[in-house]
Amino acid sequence: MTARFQLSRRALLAGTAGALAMPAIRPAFAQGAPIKVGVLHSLSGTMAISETALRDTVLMMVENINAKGGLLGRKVEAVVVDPASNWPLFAEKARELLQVHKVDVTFGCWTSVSRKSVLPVFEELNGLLFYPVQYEGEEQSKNVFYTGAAPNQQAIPAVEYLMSEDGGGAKRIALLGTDYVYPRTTNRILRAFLNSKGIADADIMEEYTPFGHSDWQGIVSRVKRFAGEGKKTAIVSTINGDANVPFYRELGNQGIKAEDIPSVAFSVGEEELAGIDTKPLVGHLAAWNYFMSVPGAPNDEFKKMWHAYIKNDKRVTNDPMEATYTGFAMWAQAVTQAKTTAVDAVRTAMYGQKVMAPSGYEEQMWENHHLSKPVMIGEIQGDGQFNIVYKTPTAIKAENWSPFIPENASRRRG
Amino acid sequence: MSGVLYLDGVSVVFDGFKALNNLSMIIEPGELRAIIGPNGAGKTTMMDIITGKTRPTAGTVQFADHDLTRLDEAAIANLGIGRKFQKPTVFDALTVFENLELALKAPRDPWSCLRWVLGADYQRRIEATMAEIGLADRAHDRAAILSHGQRQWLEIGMLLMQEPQLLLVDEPVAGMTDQETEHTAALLRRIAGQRSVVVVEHDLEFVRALGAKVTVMCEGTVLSEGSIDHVQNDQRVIEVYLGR
Amino acid sequence: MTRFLRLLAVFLLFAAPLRAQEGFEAVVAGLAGGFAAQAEAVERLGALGDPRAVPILRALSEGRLQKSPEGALAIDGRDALTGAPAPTATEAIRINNRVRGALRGAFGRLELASASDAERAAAAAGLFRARSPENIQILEDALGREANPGVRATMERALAASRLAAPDAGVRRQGILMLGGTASPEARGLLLEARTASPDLAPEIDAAVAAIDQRLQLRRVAETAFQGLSLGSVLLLAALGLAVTFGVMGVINMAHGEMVMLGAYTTVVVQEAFRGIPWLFPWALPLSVPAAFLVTAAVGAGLERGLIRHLYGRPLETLLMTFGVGMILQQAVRLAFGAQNREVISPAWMQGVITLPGGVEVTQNRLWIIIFSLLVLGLTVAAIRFTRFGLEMRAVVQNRRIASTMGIRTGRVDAMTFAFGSGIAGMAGVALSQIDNVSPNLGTGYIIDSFMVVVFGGVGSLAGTMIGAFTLGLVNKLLEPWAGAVLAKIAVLVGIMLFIQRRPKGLFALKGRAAEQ
Amino acid sequence: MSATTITPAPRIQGGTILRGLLLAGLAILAMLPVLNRLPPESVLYVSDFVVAVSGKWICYGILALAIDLAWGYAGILSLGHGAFFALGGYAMGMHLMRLIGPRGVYGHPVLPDFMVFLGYTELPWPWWGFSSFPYAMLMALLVPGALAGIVGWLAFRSRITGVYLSIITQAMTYALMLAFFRNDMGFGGNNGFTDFKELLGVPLNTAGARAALFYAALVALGVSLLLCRLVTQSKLGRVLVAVRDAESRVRFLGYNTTSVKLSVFVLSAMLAGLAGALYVPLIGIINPGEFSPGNSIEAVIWVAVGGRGTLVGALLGAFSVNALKTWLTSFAPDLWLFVLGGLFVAVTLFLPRGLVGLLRKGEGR
Repeated sequence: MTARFQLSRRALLAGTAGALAMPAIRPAFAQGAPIKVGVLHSLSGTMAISETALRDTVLMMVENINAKGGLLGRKVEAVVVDPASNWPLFAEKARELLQVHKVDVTFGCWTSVSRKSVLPVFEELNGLLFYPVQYEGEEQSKNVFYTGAAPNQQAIPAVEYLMSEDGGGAKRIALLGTDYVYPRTTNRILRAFLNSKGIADADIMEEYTPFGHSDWQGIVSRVKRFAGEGKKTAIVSTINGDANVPFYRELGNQGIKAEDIPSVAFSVGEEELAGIDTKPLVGHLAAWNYFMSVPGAPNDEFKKMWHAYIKNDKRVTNDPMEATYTGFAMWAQAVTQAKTTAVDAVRTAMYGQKVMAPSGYEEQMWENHHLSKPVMIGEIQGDGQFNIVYKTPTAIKAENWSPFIPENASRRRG
Repeated sequence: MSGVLYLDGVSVVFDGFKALNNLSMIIEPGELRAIIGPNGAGKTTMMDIITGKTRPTAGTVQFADHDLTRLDEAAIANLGIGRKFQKPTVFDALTVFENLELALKAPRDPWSCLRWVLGADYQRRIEATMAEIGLADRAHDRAAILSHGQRQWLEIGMLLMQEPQLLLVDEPVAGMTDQETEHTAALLRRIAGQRSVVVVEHDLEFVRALGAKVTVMCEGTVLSEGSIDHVQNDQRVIEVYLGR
Repeated sequence: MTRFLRLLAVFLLFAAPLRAQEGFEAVVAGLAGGFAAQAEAVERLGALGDPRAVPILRALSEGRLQKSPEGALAIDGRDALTGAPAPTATEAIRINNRVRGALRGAFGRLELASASDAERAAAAAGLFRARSPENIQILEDALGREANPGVRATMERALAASRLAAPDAGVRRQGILMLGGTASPEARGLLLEARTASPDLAPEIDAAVAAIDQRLQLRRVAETAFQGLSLGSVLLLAALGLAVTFGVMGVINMAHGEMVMLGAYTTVVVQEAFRGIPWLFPWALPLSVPAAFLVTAAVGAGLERGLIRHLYGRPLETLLMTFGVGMILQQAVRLAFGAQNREVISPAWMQGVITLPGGVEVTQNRLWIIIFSLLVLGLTVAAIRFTRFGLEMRAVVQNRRIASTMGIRTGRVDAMTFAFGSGIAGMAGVALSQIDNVSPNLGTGYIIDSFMVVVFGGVGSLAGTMIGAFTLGLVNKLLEPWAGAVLAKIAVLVGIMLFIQRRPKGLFALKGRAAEQ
Repeated sequence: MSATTITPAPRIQGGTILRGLLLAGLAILAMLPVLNRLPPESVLYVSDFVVAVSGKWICYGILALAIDLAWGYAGILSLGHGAFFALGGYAMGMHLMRLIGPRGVYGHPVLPDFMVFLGYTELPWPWWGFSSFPYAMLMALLVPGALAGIVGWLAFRSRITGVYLSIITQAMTYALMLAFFRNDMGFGGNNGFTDFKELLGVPLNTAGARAALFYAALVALGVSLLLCRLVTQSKLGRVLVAVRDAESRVRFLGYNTTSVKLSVFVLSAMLAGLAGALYVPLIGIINPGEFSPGNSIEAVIWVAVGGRGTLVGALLGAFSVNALKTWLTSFAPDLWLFVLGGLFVAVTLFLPRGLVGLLRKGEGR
């Protein structure tokens, strides 16, 4: 209830700290003027838990690129503002970044609602936004590059895994989610997908709970009952943030073991597990496009860079951080190729850019403004890390307009 | 002319405690009646019953053929029953003038209040009342800064503005000086005649000064009734007062 | 004695008729393969019944089994088979759910003769899930020796499940009858699964399922009731402190939720402090209760003396001011402990399920919380009824002036009453740390519910608070299955609002003049 | 009697300082969009950003007036005004959503995007009629008004007053928040409404439209102020004050306090709804977060800080607290909650009559 109290609603003239020192008007195209990168992540309020790490990732990338001599021979400068987990404030801060600070590109947003709230601003002022979080799809703006997963790059492969022999051969699926657009849309897509795989509606259970739901007794016992119908059952969880701890606690306490009823989550990563005793959860699954435990040189380099920047070896990396990293690297390549930071030129140059991502795969930006990404399934381990039990052989192209939503049929033909 | 107040067999029970016990009483139009009785005799509860603040557990309460047990405080007040509380309650944030204006008999629904314009005749009536209660020179002072006695009078003034047919007055002279007491007694005598007045009072001197018929209450019922001399000589009354 | 039993077990396992002669080493080597190969190897090791497999499988399940690039297996730096020091450069072998499932079956066979009741029960439960006809014999043997009735019941179920998988229809029918005698949802699931495999036995299976359903029906009611009581106990804990500060003193404390939150953080601090002291660590949670009481009581006393007492008789201002205090407390905790959730470990005795008579399964942590809430209620009532402080408190509440003329220091009593109410909130925080997120926002989720409980139950009545809390918990849980969690909650809120306008004084109204002030 | 000069004294002896402050403030606000049109080099230039922020404050000012009318004058401390505000906002949001029409990403002629991808096939009945602007404006006033009417009638009739009323209205707000977070309600769930295109045929993302909305809000503020003044200066205003200070005494005077309180509560809720309806097109998004009970309490504290029981105080509070908030959340986000919490404490303890009380001290009222 206090979300808004933790947050600022607006800022009078400028964002935080250094960005302020600068006068509102300056010749933006002066020779050698720094290239400005806006950072639009909540540093206070409910989303700060997740978003501060992304701010740090962008700052790390800026520091890194400057150490290599900048971009186009110009210095890169980050402009950080705090939209404070307040959706109207996101739009206001976006306008501030574009109009007052005249940033060349912005990295930002976590929740879908924050992205939806800034979208009109970026379209009106022709800005460029990199959005690094998995989301429900059903969107494609020429002013946004989506570097997180679309549903076909996360949810569908995860369910396929659950239905495979390795995943336990689930024949009945409980779709549990927090009541907002991402779970609703994802579950709608999943239901259509499951139906197409011959799983009847009677074998699908769908339940939604409010944000921060803490009393999971009833739902978990209903899942247990649902599982008692003689078919292998699995849980697909789109439960958001805070509600996961009591949910997993209840699973553990009601004796639901991953071997009996495995659950796969799409919103639980290394950061979220940091606050939980994971021992009772060993074997439950999460699906992402990156795990900190991915082996290989690109990831080792990423982790090393992160630990050096944040000066703390204990800090974890996670999927949205990786998506931010990849997006930034790609943008830098596109700017180099276009030899300008002008939005239209960079946009064109972005198409077809490839980057060797920390996930260990070469990821490519397609003209649908989404990345191709590998899908990985990890089992939770006792130490809060993930044991990768499945990976797609190659990166998968995003279907941001899901073929399982009938209204998209015409779009796909056209 | 005003109606008759009629209480018959009224009982009120709070948590097993009988605050009123089969109380019956008739107040004639234009009558001035004093009610006395020891603490806990049920005097205030009786007023609460008449004005609709408390509902009787049993019994009939009627005024001018209206069943008061079915009406709320506002409706009862609009029937012409005014009440002055033991502790003077005037509106501190308003001026003397405004206090009287609020009490003025006029349409009381929100819409009428919003459109209310103070007519000259109303204004004269307020001024007349202020003169009567001796507050003419304090018209625009807020009630908060009045003295205790002035607040008592202001409240009586507000009662007058209501043009009630029946006035219930609870201990009007508590805390007043002798002079003020006298003044109040005269005021009440003047008012009675046009309307019924019921005064609850401890001060026997004051009751004598009123020269009214007296009802003695005890343990929620009527103990004795008559002139002041009559009740003062009533053996039961003496027992109740002296035996305590 | 233990050694004797172990020898006996080894003997019995070796005597098992189904044992196929295979190279033990060759099978073990399969553990280093892919998940499918691992699962197969585990199953075969279970079938072999070689006790040497136990430490290896144990190591595998605990993630201690390692493999060298050449494929040699090692446990804790020693070769898994020979025990000789193993070469370095090894990598931990990872397993997935499928392998874990196979492990459970294997342990079932290997440990059915263990000396520990718990291990035998776990082994039988594992065999219940593995449900292979190969286990019929060993289960029958084990049942022959088993004395513990609880373990016997589990073994019987496992035997029934194994029989259900037998090729012979007569044996299967036996299994069906046995499973039909239970009240286990898992048994029901097994039967339904078997129905598709053996349509000839469908009538028997249907009868057995119907029998189970009948028993489950009762249990379901009991479990819903338990869930309702559990939610009620949480509401009771959250509201009890408020029932004292609001109900008794009439102080609207919007920072009440923050007191609960402080109690939860006290638990975190106590736990961190004891982390280094192994013998004390299991007691961290019980010891947090008095600690949380003291901390929040101190904060409450400070709050009352410093701020609230200046606003007596102005409840609306108190409401606004304490809301501000709540914000400050929240932000202070956020700065001190970080915005992230803090981890509170549940002691072993609060984890898992226990089965009550009638087969009703209840989670231990919630059962403890119900008991705890009643204890706190009892303590509160006792403190008010039977102590000098309680007497003075009641005196001050009823007539402050007279109490003070009798020599009671009313200011001190006010402070103590408020501290007492806050302390109760702190104890509630300890309990809530077991089921909810420990974050700075913990309290805000409970404040509105707490006020609703107190107002619904009747301000000033502890009995009303208790009955109110449990009523709301039960109603909520009864509505939940068909209305969903959110609508159930909305319905309860609207219901309370309507109820209060019918009975503004709540369920247990104080009547008479005192209540009208 | 020669004393015919005795007339009711004006209720608000609005000191010259306060009245000057109010007029100057309104004048400055009225100038902002004009200054925004100056070339950016000008000293007097005001950025888009300042105009946008002030537009929001104006809406908050109307909300503060509404709260002050109920609380400051009639003593009804409602913790549900944030909900009335949000309901007004939702009514306007629904209109704006309907106006998007086929320009949504799915190009559905009638259904908003979120309905399309949640699988709706037809418009739910609560949405009927919202394509009409007058209807939407009417709903922005009527829905909060009706809700206030129902809740108020139930509460006032049962003589639920003081903190009980506050708690009930807070529960109402909380229940509404939970309800609007539900996607099944058909109001967009957590995401609410956004991506509006136009209003009254004018594209929203132009400077001209923003200036027009700003002036609309300013005019609404002026009208609300006059309306509140009309009420508080009338005899009804004096009845309200009397109800606030001694409700049962007013009843014994023959006033039906239930209807008096109900009428002002409904009026106040409608003003809050109006504020919400103006707020949404200005900021471009409405979502269930606006229902959060904390928002309502925060709005109450604006009024407390400014000085309840005076209309100028309500406005002064809304503007000063929000200005402080804007400033602090930019430069010291961690401190903001301490300052806001501290304000709650300090104002209730030391400044029961708010900033206005402080300013008036010099005038020796």
